[in-house]
Amino acid sequence: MTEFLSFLMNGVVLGLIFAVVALGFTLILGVMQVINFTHGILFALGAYFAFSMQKHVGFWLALILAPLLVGVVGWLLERLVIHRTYGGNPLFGLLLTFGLAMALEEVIRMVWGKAGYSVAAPRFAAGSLDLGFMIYSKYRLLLAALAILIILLVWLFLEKTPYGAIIKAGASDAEMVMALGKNLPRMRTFVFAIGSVLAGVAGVIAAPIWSVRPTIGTAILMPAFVIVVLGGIGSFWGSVLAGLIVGVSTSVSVMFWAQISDIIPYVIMTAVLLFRPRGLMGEKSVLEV
Amino acid sequence: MGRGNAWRKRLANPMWAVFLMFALFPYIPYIGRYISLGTEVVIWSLFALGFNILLGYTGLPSFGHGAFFGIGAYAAGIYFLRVSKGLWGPLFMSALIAGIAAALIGFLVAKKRGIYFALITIAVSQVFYFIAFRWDDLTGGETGLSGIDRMDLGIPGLLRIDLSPPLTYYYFVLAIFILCTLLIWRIVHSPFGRVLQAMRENELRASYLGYHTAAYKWAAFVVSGLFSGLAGGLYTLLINSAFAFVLDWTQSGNVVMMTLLGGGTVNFFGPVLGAAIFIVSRDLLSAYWESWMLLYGLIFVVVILFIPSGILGLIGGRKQTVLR
Amino acid sequence: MEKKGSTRISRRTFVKGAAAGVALLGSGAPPVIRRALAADPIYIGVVSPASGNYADHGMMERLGMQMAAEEFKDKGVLGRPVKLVVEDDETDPQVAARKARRLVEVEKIKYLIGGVSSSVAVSVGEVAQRYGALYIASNQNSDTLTAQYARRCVFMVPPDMAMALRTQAPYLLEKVGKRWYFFTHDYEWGWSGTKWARIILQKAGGTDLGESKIPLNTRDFSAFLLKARAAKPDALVITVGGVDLAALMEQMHEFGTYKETTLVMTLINLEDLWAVGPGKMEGIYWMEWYHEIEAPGVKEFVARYKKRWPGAPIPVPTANTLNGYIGVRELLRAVDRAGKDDVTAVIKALEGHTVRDSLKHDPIFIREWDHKFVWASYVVRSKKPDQMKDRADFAEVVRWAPGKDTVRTREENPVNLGPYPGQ
Amino acid sequence: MAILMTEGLTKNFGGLRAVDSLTLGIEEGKLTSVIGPNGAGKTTLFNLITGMIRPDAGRALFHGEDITHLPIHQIVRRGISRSFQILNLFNELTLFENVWLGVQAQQGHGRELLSPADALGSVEAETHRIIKEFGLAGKEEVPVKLLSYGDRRILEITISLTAKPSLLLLDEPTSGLVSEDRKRISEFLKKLSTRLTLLVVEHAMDVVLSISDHIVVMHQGRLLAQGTSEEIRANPRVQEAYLGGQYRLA
Amino acid sequence: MLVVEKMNTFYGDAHVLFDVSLEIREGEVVALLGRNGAGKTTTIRSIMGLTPPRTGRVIFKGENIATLPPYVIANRGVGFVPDNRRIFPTLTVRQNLELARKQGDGGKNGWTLEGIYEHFPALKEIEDRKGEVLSGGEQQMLTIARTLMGNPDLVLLDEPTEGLAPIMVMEVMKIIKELKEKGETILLVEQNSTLALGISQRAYILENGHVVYSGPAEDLIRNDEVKQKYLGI
Repeated sequence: MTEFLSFLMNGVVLGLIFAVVALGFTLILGVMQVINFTHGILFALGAYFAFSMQKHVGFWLALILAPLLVGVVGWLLERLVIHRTYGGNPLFGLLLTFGLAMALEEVIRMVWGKAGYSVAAPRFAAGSLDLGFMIYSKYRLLLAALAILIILLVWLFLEKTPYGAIIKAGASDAEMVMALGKNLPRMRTFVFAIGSVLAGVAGVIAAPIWSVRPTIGTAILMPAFVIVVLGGIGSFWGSVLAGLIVGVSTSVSVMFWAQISDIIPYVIMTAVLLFRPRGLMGEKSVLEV
Repeated sequence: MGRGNAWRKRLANPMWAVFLMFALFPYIPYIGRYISLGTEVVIWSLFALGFNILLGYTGLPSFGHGAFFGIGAYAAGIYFLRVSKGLWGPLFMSALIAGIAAALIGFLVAKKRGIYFALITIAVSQVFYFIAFRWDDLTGGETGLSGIDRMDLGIPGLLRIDLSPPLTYYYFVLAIFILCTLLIWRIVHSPFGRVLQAMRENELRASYLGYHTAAYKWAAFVVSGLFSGLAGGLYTLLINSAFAFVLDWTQSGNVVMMTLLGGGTVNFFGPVLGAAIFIVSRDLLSAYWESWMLLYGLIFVVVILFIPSGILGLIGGRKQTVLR
Repeated sequence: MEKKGSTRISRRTFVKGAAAGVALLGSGAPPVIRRALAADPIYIGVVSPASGNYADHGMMERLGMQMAAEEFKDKGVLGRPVKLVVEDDETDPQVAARKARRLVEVEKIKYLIGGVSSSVAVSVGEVAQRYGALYIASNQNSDTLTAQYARRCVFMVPPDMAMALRTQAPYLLEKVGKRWYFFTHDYEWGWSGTKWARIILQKAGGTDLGESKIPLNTRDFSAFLLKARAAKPDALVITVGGVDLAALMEQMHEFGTYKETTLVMTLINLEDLWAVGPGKMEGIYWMEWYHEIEAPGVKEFVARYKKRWPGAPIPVPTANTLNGYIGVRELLRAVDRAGKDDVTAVIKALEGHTVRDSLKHDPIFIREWDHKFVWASYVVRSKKPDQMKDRADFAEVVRWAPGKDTVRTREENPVNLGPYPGQ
Repeated sequence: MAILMTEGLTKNFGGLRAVDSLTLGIEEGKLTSVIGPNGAGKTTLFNLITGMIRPDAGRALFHGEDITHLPIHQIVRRGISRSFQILNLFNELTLFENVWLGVQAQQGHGRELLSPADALGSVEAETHRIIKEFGLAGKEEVPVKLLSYGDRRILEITISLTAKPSLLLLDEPTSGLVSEDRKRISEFLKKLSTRLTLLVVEHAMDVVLSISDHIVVMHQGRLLAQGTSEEIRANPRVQEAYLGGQYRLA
Repeated sequence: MLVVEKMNTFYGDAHVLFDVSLEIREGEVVALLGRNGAGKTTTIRSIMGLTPPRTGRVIFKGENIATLPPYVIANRGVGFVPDNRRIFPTLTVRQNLELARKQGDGGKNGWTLEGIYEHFPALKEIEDRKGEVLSGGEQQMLTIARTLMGNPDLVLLDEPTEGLAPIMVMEVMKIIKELKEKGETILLVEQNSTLALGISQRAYILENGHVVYSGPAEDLIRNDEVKQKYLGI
């Protein structure tokens, strides 16, 4: 039982990281209808920026600065190329970002080298903590707390601020938002930057446990993608829920049959799609033609 | 005859030029020496042509077609190593098993369209990727399968051709490519093929004409899967091995890119041109620059932004319809 | 703790220099000799990862290869200069096969070397065999390359997993304990590590507490770590490599696993330790070679390396460097011995040959029936950060075993290499 | 005898009840028009009958057979065809190809994978015949997107007739047409109604009143009234409720 | 206030509007009539910049706005009430309204949230309800109120009575009349020409993308021939 609890706990922590990545992904997908293959690279950039910064500025400052820097990268990508695919066939966005992701991964290799690095967890969060019923890594608990905090902040932003209202409105009827005098291109750039920041922040907090490599971006992309489809495109809590489902199912299946643990998310996703094409909590499926 | 030639005009037929160019390839100075690269171009051309039945003719953006290529590759390898050493057996199985897989997956996706179709095909192809990696007893896992020989081509007692030299295998592949190209040409210009194009233009209207669109999409998926699988089988015989890496989603992206790059949405032979440019440029780039992936990715971006209808579309084809 | 700021700046210039060096060897020789070397060069095709999971390992092996090639700069081989032609295999067997075919088919290169991952080695070996070229697998450790995938045209430089465990396991039984739990990377190489460990454990009457098979590309090991901890083993025997290892070590440190049990790596490369950094993992490792061993010529080799590659990402040669160096050197020496540039003759010159200057404690014997390089390997214990004299000083050697005592015998591994090329 | 019956057909979109327990019988051989303001549920009714959407309640019977849950192509094969209010054509294909596809579907050649499509003589002949019949000859090779709006309107009807339906549903066949074209279409519909049953949604009252055998008035998803032109014209309920006292029927 | 000169608009390759010219003066209510598919909605979308005209000029307050993006046009003072309401379903009534508020006050009537609630008391009662659960009439009221929140100088009203129950039709017409009395400038697109002509000063009739009639509303009310020909009544 204790064993199961620890697997569950791990799944939850894993799922929370996934959820943060997926939230950014689904925000971009929901508002711009672009399947953003660069999202994994933005995650990796977050991790690399944090790795480079932490030595100089420490954990907390890097936690703030690195995602912002990723946001700037996202902003540039959107302004320079990605915005050109809006409104056209979604396949364009998909293929364009596919190519961008390839190029950017190479840029990471050129800048930081091919090898991986480990990223130190902050000293105060090193080691483990006795929770009574189990012993658990302090950093992971910190990570879970941070992830929950981020998710709540995003939620508050979307639900309680005027900007959030504009973004939500833009996701359901972009043209109308524009006709009411809102600068849609700027809003889209902003949303892309926010999505990038979320990818970046997930990269920062995940770096100490996964270490950084040029390929981590590709590795996180597919789970994010599965989560977004599973949870329902554009659905906030759908992404969080699906993130947890993917995290927990991956983790718990290790206990029973480790070999299938990385297939499980895909199986769940395929099954859900067969019976509920819009995903678990999708309200409107922007992907259905 | 007369009226239908609108269909024909649209595809002014460079077929014989293409065949001739491939036939003469080994005699082109310098690059002609690189027979197995040529073989690879022919194989990927076949794969892309098969894929284009879906993308170009039916308007279905499968983003997981690498799965069928990979399944075909493994089917040939496994059949050769486990069941029977032969030439035609493995090739037949590669098409058959990939066709069966396509029939099953086609069932899941036949009612879907657009990006949604792409999403599901990506997901399903990932499942095959993991199976290939995990089911070591069958697929050799990460190490893959090797030791798959090219058996002699021939009729016992009459004729024997040793296919192990690269040049003879090149012409063997080319012969199959020509046969399949004629077949695919035939299919896309058949009544069936026209229904596919009708669905690409307007699926709703096609069903209101009385076409069972889901069944047609399924059939297109299966036909496309058959050719992709056969290409995979030929590939296994080329490299004498089969690896799980062929099932990776980036491979699926590559075939989409080849098809678009050449202009598969506007011309029957777009995929062939795309495959040739794609493979040769990749080979050259990676030989001369360690960070070739950077350039490669940027080429994607440039193609999508500036020549979305592909090179043949640029030269002058019908305005592409699949992607906008 | 991480001090990489300075090395990273110089790294790019370094890479450029290395690439230029690889492209044209022999050009720096004095004019007289250069005239003597005017004949067609002897080309060696290097198929080695510059991208993908093992890119860092590939980089290190290429440095060694080039050092070996440079030894022949002045005198050449058979009076001909030596050139390395480098291709990136992307750690992908399919790409590797394509590159190898290109080298053999277009460039007409007869000798291939490289291969950090076992799948790449298998696929390049396949190409070499088909085209009658000679392939030296420089850095893959799987047992199968000299068993089911053994080919007449393929040689294997590094010790395999059987040798690893037969060197390491007795030490563990003696010094650590008999209750073991296994982490197995779920593919060929991982299985063979655990397989050999189990055989030895059983023979010694120890307790097998179970195994976690870890899928490739696992990012999160916490579940496995928790499962292992619950078994309370004396030793956690780990056969995990590549991308995943750094993450695993990181997480073992995070979960404090090393405090509760002795961590055992059945194979670790200095590149992996370097990536994780000091103090992250305490345990007992098997290493093919270590730059601090007291074998003849090692000090000189390390010094040469430092001089030749002052800006290298890792300041000392690793086992990958050594294997790359030995591979190219022995290949060229064999060509010289054969007296002609002919694959069959070179294969014959390698078969049954003994190499004295192996830079290990025993000479290398190249077995004629399975093409294995038989030489020593080492068991090391990690050093605590405060005991390290520099950042590369991760471990102290606690035991070594000669290759001939640990390698599989012909009875254990009966293979048939088939005919020589062209016969 | 009613060729088509709907029984309590109901469809909700979110909070909106688009079609509200509609029970209706369409007489065989007659031309029935459905009128009503925008949003009255006319197009939804068409979509329900032809299988494009599924009702939340009720059913539709065609020749006594329940067709409510049949897929579109099955319904078409049973003899119901339709045109769309918003043109629904194969825009990149030529006029000839558009009609050809319909004829081929009707003749059932679509499953032939390996025969050349150009060699289907009977399809080709029939296609030419139909194109001529509808006065579109000479424009065969023009891509549909380049045809004039009027021609496309006519093609929209033409192509829905290739299925040789016994019941044809026309959704605003004169929408967007100029007077001459509208006359052409009304005459054509009149002629057509001698061959098959027609169900027409139409806004142009002049057309409706001149061609209809029977008129159905819908409002807010419900059946408000039905009857002949005269009856509808005289119906005070229609005048009062649907027209709100402010509309005026000519 | 608004002058449209020889506007030509295309959907892809299809030419939809042909040399359309209109004029609306300050404080005027102008009706734009015509059959389904005549190009009325496209005209409004072209003025708004949602389907920008390929040629021609749209002069608003003396400046050509034909090439500007819609949000700039909106911020210059053009308000758009779409034909199918297009309430944001995931936002509450209040959020729908607040979203439309613009920086600065602009507009002579100075609509505020309080002013809107005073004018549309029904909306106040349902201010916390999400857009998706509103009835058709409530949605129509909200969409007009939402546009007013932007304090436009010119309101483009596209088929405000479409699909509404008769009682709601009357309600909406009452609102439009009140707006007219407050001096708002309105371009009203309506199917129901009787209703539209009842409150307009002038009217235009579109037929197949061409302006085929323009003149004072009273004239058109009496001109049965024109109405018969172009409006089918």
